[in-house]
Amino acid sequence: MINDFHYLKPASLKEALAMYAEHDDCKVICGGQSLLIVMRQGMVAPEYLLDIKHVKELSYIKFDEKDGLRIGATTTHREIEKSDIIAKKYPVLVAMEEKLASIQTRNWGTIGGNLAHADPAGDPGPVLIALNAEIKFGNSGGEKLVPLDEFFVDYFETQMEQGDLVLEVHVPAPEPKFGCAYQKFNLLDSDMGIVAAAASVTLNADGTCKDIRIVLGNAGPIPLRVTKAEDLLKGKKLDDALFAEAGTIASEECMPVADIHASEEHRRHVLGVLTKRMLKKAFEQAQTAA
Amino acid sequence: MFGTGDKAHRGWIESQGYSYIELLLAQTTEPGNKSYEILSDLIEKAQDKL
Amino acid sequence: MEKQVLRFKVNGDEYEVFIHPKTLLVEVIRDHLGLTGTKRGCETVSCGACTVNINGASVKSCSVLAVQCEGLEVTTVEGLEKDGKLSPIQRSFLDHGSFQCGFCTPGMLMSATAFISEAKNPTKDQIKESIEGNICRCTGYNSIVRAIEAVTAGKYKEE
Amino acid sequence: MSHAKYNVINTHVHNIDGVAKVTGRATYTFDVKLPGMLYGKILRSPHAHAKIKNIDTSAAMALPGVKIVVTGKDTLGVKQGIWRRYEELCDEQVLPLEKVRYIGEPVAAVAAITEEIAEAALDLIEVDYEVLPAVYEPLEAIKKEAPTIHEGVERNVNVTRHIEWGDVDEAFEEADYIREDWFKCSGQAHMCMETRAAVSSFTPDGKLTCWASTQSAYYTQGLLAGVLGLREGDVRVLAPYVGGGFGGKFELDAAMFTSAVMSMKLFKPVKVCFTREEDFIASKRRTPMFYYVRTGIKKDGTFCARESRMFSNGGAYTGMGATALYLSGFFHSFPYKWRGYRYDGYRVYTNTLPSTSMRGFGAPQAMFCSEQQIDWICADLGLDPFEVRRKNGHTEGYEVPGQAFIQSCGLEQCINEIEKWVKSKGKLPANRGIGISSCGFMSGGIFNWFDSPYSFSSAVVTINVDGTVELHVGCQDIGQGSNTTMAIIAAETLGVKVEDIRVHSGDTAHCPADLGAWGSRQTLMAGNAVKMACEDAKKQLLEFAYAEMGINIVYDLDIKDRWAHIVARPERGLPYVDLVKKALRAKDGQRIMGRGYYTPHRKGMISPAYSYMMQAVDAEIDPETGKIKIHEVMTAHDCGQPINQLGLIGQLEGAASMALGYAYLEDMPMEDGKLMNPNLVDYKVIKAPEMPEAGIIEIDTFEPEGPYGAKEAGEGLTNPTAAALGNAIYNAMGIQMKELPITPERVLKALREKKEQEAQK
Repeated sequence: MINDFHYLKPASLKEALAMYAEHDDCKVICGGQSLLIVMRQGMVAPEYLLDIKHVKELSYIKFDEKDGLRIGATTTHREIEKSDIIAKKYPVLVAMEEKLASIQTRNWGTIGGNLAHADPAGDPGPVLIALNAEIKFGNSGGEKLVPLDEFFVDYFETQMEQGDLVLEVHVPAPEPKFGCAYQKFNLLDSDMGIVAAAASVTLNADGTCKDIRIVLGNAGPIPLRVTKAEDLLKGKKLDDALFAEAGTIASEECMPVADIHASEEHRRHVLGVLTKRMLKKAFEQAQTAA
Repeated sequence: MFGTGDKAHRGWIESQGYSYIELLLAQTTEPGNKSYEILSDLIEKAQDKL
Repeated sequence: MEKQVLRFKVNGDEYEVFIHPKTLLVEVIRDHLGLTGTKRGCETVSCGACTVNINGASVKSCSVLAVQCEGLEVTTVEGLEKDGKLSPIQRSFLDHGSFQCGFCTPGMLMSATAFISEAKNPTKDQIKESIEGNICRCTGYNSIVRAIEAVTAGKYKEE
Repeated sequence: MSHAKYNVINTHVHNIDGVAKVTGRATYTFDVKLPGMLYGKILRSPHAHAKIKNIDTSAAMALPGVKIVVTGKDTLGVKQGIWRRYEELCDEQVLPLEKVRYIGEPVAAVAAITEEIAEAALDLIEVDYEVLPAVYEPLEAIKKEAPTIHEGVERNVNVTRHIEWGDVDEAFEEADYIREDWFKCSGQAHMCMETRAAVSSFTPDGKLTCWASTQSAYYTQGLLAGVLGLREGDVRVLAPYVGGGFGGKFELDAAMFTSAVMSMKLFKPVKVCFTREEDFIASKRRTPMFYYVRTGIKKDGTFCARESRMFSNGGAYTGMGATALYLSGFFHSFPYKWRGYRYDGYRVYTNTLPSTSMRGFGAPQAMFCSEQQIDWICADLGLDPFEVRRKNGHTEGYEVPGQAFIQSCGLEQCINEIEKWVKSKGKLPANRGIGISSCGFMSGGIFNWFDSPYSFSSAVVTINVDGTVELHVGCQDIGQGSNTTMAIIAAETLGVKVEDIRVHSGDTAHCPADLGAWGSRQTLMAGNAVKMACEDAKKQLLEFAYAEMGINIVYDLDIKDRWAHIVARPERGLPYVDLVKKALRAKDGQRIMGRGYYTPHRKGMISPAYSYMMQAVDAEIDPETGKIKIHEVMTAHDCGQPINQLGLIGQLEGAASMALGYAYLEDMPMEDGKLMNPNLVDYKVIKAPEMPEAGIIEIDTFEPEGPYGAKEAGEGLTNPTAAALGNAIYNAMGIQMKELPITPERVLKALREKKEQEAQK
């Protein structure tokens, strides 16, 4: 049973931030797809619940060739999945959303809520980090803009402090010769990943690796960048042998935890395989990209 | 047929100096059919007595 | 803690209920409005038996605070039929035997209804994904997929 | 063989409960709400094995809104079980007095004005436990030093089964090749969409009405009466619509018992519904089994002998597990002819949730072991798996020595059809394989351990003046569509249309007793009862028709499509409705009523009839991650004459999804007796994207014992799948999967071991 709470329903962002600043023992609900489960289990029992589901200012998808993509925090997963411009410019985001839980959850759940929840097994984190995204959050006092890979600090913990709301996700405009791929390993199509891997590759004109990002899902307390594996590939002419080697390094570098669904050993192994495969996929995209 | 339903049978086997449960477990843990051979011998002997 | 008034539409009718903010939408639908067609099958937003449509989009009503539906339009399985006429997907379910125990059926129908309303000649895989949030323990889903396929292929018209 | 052309049977008939189910009108026990109804919740044991020293309920009672708190002390303390014939197998007090034997076992129950208050009250009940050493695995529990779970039960051996025919040892002597394997089969949750639920209402006139989510209203009635000290007739059980059963809902459960006990003390209706978590940890499961299988075979592929030992993890209580123990051993011999066969099955008590029957009733485990080993033997000897199965398979007229007599058998055609299908697939890409498995299943059990004095099935049919028909049956529709099947049989027999028939079931006050929905019994047993009842009523009508039409008595009369006529001269007759009206007058206004029943006699030890099938599973393995993708399932199936077309397809596809889940997804891992995945996030049930196409090839046979030649369909189809998947993986990767479920991790482990072995060679 859910514990009692005071329900706060701000009409605007300004009011939301003000209300949040006023109340200490306060949690924010938007889609609530994750929050309500833990509240029902009694793991979270705030005195106040701040409902920003209907704060329209935070629900938008904007794209600009120079500035890139800006997604408001209360934008639903489904809106991202169905966005033509995102499908055109960042197909990996759509592919990721299509496999995120079920349609019902995507219809009500929001991107801001997902990131703020900071579940290391969440799908958007790794992909957005691979896309070099930044996240904007703030309180009545002001705003902060940080790279998404610095946003997550531990299991279900982010840089945000009491009073902070996620405001926006910013994804830079895709560079030329860029590719990005994501895949999760799970038993059921609609499950969170037992483990997951996202990789992005940017190539120089001469075909060497300009930039690379490898981000693993559910491989540690946060969406995990495996920099040793990245460093191996930077500046090199990429090939299958390198991808395999990077996979091996990633499987050593990651820090997954065993549970009933898979041992640590199996997780490491599969993370290596996924890393190799996603690198290859991203690389092939980059090669064919304009 | 062995079965916990068969109390009289069980008591009788014990009275013949065998452990019912040991016979049972021997039947599943050792290949072959020893327990049942022992049992059939017992029954034959008992019938001879009649 | 203090109760509050929730005004929203269910199956076209205006309702006003007085509830604790922690009340889930499924509880309002079943316990306050007595619309028991909508079922509950888990505590983890996994099974989809409680699926309803909010402004036409399928949502699991156990994952939504009722107060979040202020001013919105909710449709439940009871809202699919009009004046005794079954909706296309309901008729298709009958023809294809797309249910057995029937406990998941209301949720399935709501997911299917939302999907059909926006799907343009979908593939079989898209149809399967449209109900992946709904668990059915009886049918093995294929008969449900066939039923949705038939409707999206235009074999059933509104009566 | 082709038989009479039917008007209704095996035609496209809508499920007669369909409209209620697709419009949300169908009211399940879960939906029942009575005036003044209270809500009950159950306190469950956190310990796997502990003495209950004291329970203090005072604080809970003091909570405003709480109406009652009950513990074992407030009950008659009756030890109950569904094997009523055997006192020592009635070993379960639903609210135990002395000790708890598994985590999740009920220890107390609360009824309050709201569910929330009842739940809050649970936290206020103080139970003083003395924790006892516990044991969780059967092979541990039989050791001398293992703790005793039930007093007086040595080595925790609950039930044993010995099945034997032929001279097994001599038959092994004749074998050219003998293979031995050990297998481990996991448990599986029934996971009915409707969790266990009951609403009990006891009134001052001493009568109890109980709405229950049950597979057998009659069993529930009998068991409730027994534990409450009431006459069966004073207990009315209603099972309106039931949200699935699969073998888990015909024993007495805590929802039924606690709601009844509290209602009897309060004289108010009490509703108890399990949460999904409760349903997982405390509503029984498919029996986990360890199988040792030793098989002897000749070079030419002739089966000589099989000797099998099986230990099953019985959990804390007997329940239906004793039956699963026997059936597993029996179907482990299926569907083949063995010169010598020996099975020793041991059901061992452990401190885990009780195991019981589940769709397939012990056979899926038995087939997983048997059908895989047969393929491995074929590979060892270079034999053709289809040929070997054909050579040794059951045939019409075969007698399983001392056990069963096979009257109809389409096994050979099943094998031929699947062989064709598999060959048509041609060569498969790498890491992909097709595996086969054949099996058979029963059409209802003959055993009567419940000790019912009533016939196994019965039906009463009443014909109204307008020709509409009231059909009262005791068989229970839990979603499998038995109401529709019975309506079809009635319509066919009476010569009317399905829409003329109203089926009444799931109410012990109005429906004749019937053992209910388990062991695939209803189509054959209840079907025969319905056919007999309708023939009885029809005879009464036709008797009058003879007089009315004044025809030569050598003519046969019949009714088809609401037209009573001379069989030889169909145009000569009268409308069925007119016939009914006239017959009523002639009978001084007495309703026309027919009665029918079925009880098997001289049909062997197990069942009156057996279905046969062969299934092929087409699967692909990701050699790097071990992930399994099922491409297709194809089944050739002999269920005699199909009756309910839509229902049959639904049963086949449903069985495939449940059996595939058992094969590679569903598991009930425990740590110190605690279930690690008691929710639908961690317990993996197949969803739409994972479900492959599951085709069916109907093999046409006629079962003399069944109504219109029908026999089992639906339950048996869960038997072959796990083995077929195992064989598919063996054919694709050359690895032998001896443990269920077949997880990616186990696949990779087997692949590694294979590499190592090859490296050694």
